[in-house]
Amino acid sequence: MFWFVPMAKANNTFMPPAASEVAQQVSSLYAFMLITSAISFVILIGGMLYFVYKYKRKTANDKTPYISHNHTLEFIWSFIPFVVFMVCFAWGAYIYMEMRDFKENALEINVYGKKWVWEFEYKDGRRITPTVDEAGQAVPSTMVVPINKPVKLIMTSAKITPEDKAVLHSFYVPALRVKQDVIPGRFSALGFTANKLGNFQVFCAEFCGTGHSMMMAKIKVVTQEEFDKWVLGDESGGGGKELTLADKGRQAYAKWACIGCHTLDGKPSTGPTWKGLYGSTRTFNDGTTAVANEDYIRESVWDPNKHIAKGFEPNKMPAFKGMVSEEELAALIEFIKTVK
Amino acid sequence: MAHHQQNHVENHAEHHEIPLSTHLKVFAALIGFTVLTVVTAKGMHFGAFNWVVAFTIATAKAFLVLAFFMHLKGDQRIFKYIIASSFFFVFLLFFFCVLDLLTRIPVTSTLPL
Amino acid sequence: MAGTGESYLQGERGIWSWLTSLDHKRIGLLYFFSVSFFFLLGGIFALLVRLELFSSGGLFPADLYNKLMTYHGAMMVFFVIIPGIPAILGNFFLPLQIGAKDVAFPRVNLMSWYCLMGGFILAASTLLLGRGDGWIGGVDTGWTFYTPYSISFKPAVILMAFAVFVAGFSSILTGVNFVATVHRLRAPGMTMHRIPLFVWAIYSTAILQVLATPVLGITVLLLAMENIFNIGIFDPDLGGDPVLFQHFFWFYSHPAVYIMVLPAMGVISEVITTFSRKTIFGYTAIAYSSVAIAAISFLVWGHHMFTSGQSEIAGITFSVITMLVGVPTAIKLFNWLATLYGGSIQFVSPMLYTLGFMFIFTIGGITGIYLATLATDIHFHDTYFVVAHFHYVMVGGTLMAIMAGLYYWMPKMIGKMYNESLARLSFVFIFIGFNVTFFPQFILGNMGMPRRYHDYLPAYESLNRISTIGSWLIAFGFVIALYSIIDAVINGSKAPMNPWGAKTLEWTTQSPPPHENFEKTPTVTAGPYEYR
Amino acid sequence: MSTDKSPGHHTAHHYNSAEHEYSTSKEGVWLFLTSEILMFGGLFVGYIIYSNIYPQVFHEGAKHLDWRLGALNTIVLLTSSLTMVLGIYYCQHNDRKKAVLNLAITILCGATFMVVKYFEYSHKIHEGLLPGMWYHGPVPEGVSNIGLYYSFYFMMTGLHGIHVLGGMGLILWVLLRAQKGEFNSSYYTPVEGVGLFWHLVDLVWIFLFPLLYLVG
Ligand code: HEA
Ligand code: HEA
Ligand code: HEC
Ligand code: CUA
Ligand SMILES: [Cu+2]
Repeated sequence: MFWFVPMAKANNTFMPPAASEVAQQVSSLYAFMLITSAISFVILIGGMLYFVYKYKRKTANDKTPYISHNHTLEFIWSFIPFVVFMVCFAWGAYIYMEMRDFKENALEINVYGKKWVWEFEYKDGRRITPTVDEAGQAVPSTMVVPINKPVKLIMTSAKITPEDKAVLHSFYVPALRVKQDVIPGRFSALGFTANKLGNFQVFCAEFCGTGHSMMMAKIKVVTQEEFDKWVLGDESGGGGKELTLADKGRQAYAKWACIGCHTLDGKPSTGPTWKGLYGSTRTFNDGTTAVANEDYIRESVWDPNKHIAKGFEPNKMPAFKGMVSEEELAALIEFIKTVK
Repeated sequence: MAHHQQNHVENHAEHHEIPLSTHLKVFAALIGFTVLTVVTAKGMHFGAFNWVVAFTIATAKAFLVLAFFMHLKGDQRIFKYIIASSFFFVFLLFFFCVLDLLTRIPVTSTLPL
Repeated sequence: MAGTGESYLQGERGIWSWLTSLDHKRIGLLYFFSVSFFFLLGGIFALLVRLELFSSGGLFPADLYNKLMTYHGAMMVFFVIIPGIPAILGNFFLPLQIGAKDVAFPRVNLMSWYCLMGGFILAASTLLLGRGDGWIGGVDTGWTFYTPYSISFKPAVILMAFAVFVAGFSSILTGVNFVATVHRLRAPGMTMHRIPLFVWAIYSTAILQVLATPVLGITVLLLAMENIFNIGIFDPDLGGDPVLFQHFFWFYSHPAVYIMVLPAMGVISEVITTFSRKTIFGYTAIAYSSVAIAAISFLVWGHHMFTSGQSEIAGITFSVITMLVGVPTAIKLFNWLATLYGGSIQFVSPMLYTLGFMFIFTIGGITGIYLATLATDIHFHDTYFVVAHFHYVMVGGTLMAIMAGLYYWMPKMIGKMYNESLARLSFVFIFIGFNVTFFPQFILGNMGMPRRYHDYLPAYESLNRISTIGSWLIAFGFVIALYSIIDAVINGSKAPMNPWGAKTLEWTTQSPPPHENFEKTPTVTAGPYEYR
Repeated sequence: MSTDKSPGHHTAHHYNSAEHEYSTSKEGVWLFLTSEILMFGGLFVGYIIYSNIYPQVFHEGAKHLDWRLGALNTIVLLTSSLTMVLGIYYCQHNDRKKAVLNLAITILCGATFMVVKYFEYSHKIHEGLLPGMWYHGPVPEGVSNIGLYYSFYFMMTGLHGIHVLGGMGLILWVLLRAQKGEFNSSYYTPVEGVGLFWHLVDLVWIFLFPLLYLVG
């Protein structure tokens, strides 16, 4: 249960190991604040405990001294905290300016926050969405960046369909100690220079509804060589290879963010799981039932509010009419069939 | 009803009466200002100064209403402070919102979107 | 004039006489009952929130969790902790402490209680407004109602906005009433420099209530209109700026956190002098620091928005001003410490709660500084570190002070003494339970667990378990506290006029006080805490 | 002035004189007005900010307003303010008839104001000049969110209109009491308080008029 103790020791704080220079600075500032506040806490609360012990009431009518004020003391305990606070402010503002200082030569990556997935887009048009691996396990979007290279994320909140409402999200990487809200109708920026190899967790830190706590992604920091190889290679896009219909369906599953609401492993999320969906008998909120065949799935995608699966809410799933093409739909249906 | 002594420091408002004629004059001034603001806004063109002119006139009118119709003139000081604080805090809201909006650096993307 | 010797509890009887009473003491008790009820509800929501977080994976669907979390926050903030001290203890003791017979506008006072109840009824009815058939509805936006999430046509949000508007109106009316009372109704000789520090605190709070709450009013009104008519002021689809909503919201909601804590600090000042049997150290410093906190609190709201997309310059400005708020707060804490020095300290439960307040509030306040520092807040914002911070100041600070105040003044309010050992027991459970619940959340925040998550990575599980167990301890503590209050009402021994040997005016009248508060309006000749 | 002889009124028990009650009540009203100003203030701040972000929207939007009606309403409200003041004046001078007459004119002016507003509103609704998403009037070149102007227009005038209606109700209340002869030179606190509220409504309009109708 106390596995975090060694981790704290290794790092002095409980924060995840810093993966950038700036993150390290934040940790140092944090350590400084921990120490000063520990000292002031000990003075204040230690003093309190000591006085409470020392001046415990002894008789029913103890005499107490009449001390109404003391200007010197008053000055000391306003001035010293003031100075400490100003140091915290200045140091914090300094690091903050460094965080917000975007380098000219930065690698620019676009970030789209959608309900409830992250998508990344590189200069060469390579677009990264969450996917599913062969085992049917969801793989979150993974941003690949080279080590020691400044990166600038240009972020906005996007809609799934035109009728959908884009909401606030917040791109948060604990290991890099950076966070920035992603705002509809506007771009916001986030910069970092990772100096550690590895996979780092990305969270969504601004409340965005049902899937908020599932809205995760990864940042993968690799060496420059690996990065160059990755850029040339086809690991993510799968371009060129001839795809089966089900594979295309799997891509559409990620592309249209179905993945944000439908799992493949049997767990209900915002929407019902697709596991075993095809061919099963569906029950609706109004008590009627239907068999999930091709037509039913088409209707569910284009006009989801017609039948509301029992236990789920209407108006959550956007209507994909005019968005998901017939071919994609066929592929999706084929894919759903394979999810057993 | 017991009639005890309470502290009278702030409690003796002179029921300050403003004579009728003053009210009529103030009313005339207000109408005059209204005509003036219409004339300056519709008849003349100061460009960006339109704002300034209109607001100056409106503020002048507001002063008249506050001082005479609302009897602030000659009334207890505390009322003036109270009302002044309300304008001050509206200004604060305005100031810091504008501070943010004016100093935002727009983020532009060099990527194809 | 009411007969001498008859207390305000006697005389007219029956529910109706209470519901139409204009007596500030009865209205104070009305507030006590309703706020306790709201607190119980909010607490149950909290326990369910913690239950869900007991393990990774989860019990409730995400939507249900989001609603629980929202109702917990909204309930606690708008219906428990903002009316809390001013409306219960302030109502009861503000007039008594300045030697007045009532608040300035008794009718408005009663109306403000009805507004709060009206607000509550509206808030409760949001539960019925879902978006589907057969689904329990409700608001799931978090208590901050950030747009555009809150404006994607949600009928429940409309009602909730009106609920907050009406409850806010109650707060404004209370504020107006108290400012006028302090300005105008002080007994002869009760100069501003002789009013007890509790009155100073309530007075500063009342100013905040009058000046800040209306902006919340207009903000939630716009929010409701946004939902009904899509007016687009905060809707990016129609050219609005969602960040502006945050500015408007926090213009109120930051001062609101001082509406919550200033009265608590007032209670602490009273209790600490009484049980040290020593005059307060630095009366003027404490009094003026209340006013200073109230004034500065209007200039710092942007510290909730460091990552929101506001400009860097605005962020830095807000950060530096926020630091200034810490100074008057530090002044208060150190003055209390100095008051203890050389005192004759009695360990009864109000004092225990007060010492608990100092312990916990110091941690909460200091972590506030971490959040006010830009670089660290970028990491901590919207993580459990923030959750821990505000529970340390609100639960550990304000709620502790409410308990201290209730026990301190209970002999005066109901004329009965409570059972000391029960009260101490409640303190032990609440104090320990509190730290067990919320200290791990600081660590969770450090580790990066975002707030408002209904499910989390397995790495966060063990600390969350500790936290959930702690929440049961707090709940148990409050149950004991509730029991001890009921026990006092039923079995308590009769309280003397001044059981603690305190010096302020409320202790110079009988317990419980008569309708008119004092047989004869007192004349004041010295400061409030003359222990010579 | 501290005598307590007004026929219909007894100073409440917690005040020590009529004078005391009067000035305390007045302070209460002023404090309340402060909060009203902050509430409207929020809208004004929003208006100013957006009119600077989208100058065209506000320029084009204001074109559809008829400043003559606005000016008419300004004059109506100013007149009502004057009669309100006179109402108080005559209460102070124990002239019941004139006081009631002036209060009645004030209500009438308020009603006139609302009637004019009604015509303005119905005209706008007819033309499709509606807030935000509902706007379906003419869309000028290069302006995509002209509905924003009408959002502010309707919010501000709507909230103001509600205050006018509330003010009319309050004036009716003091009018009836004045009719019964409850007010005199030593007790007229409610008239004074309602008067302050009514002037605030006027004050808001003094700023709304140039903002909405003139500078655009
Ligand atoms: C009772 C309520 C209360 C109080 C009193 C405070 C007090 C303070 N708060 Fe807190 N705060 C909240 C309630 C409160 N807060 C709530 C509810 C939220 C979250 C809202 C939400 O998002 O849902 C919040 C969030 C919040 C944030 C935003 C975090 C984020 O979302 O990213 C910040 C940032 O600056 C902050 C700062 C402060 C500061 C600087 C103080 C200061 O006033 C504290 C001053 C006190 C001290 C500093 C301690 C005493 C001083 C000493 C002992 C001297 C020695 C100390 C040192 C040398 C360090 N608070
Ligand atoms: C006054 C404010 C207040 C109080 C008292 C509390 C009390 C508690 N809070 Fe709450 N909390 C908030 C204000 C408060 N909270 C706010 C504003 C949020 C943010 C919401 C948001 O994100 O939008 C929040 C969010 C919040 C979260 C984060 C949710 C999330 O981000 O996903 C958690 C999680 O642990 C939590 C837990 C608790 C617990 C365990 C208590 C416990 O201390 C509760 C214990 C109390 C009881 C169990 C009740 C027992 C009562 C009685 C028996 C009656 C007694 C009567 C008398 C004594 C008279 N709270
Ligand atoms: C924002 C969340 C969301 C997204 C994105 C989403 N769905 Fe759904 N989906 C739901 C919800 C909620 C339901 C259940 C309510 C209903 O039946 O309409 C649902 C139901 C369904 C059903 C019916 C399942 C059943 O059990 O009857 C199908 C099929 C479906 N979705 C397919 C898709 C496809 C294909 C996509 C992507 C192109 C998609 N969904 C994207 C939320 C979503
Ligand atoms: Cu996206 Cu939270
Ligand atoms: Cu704050």
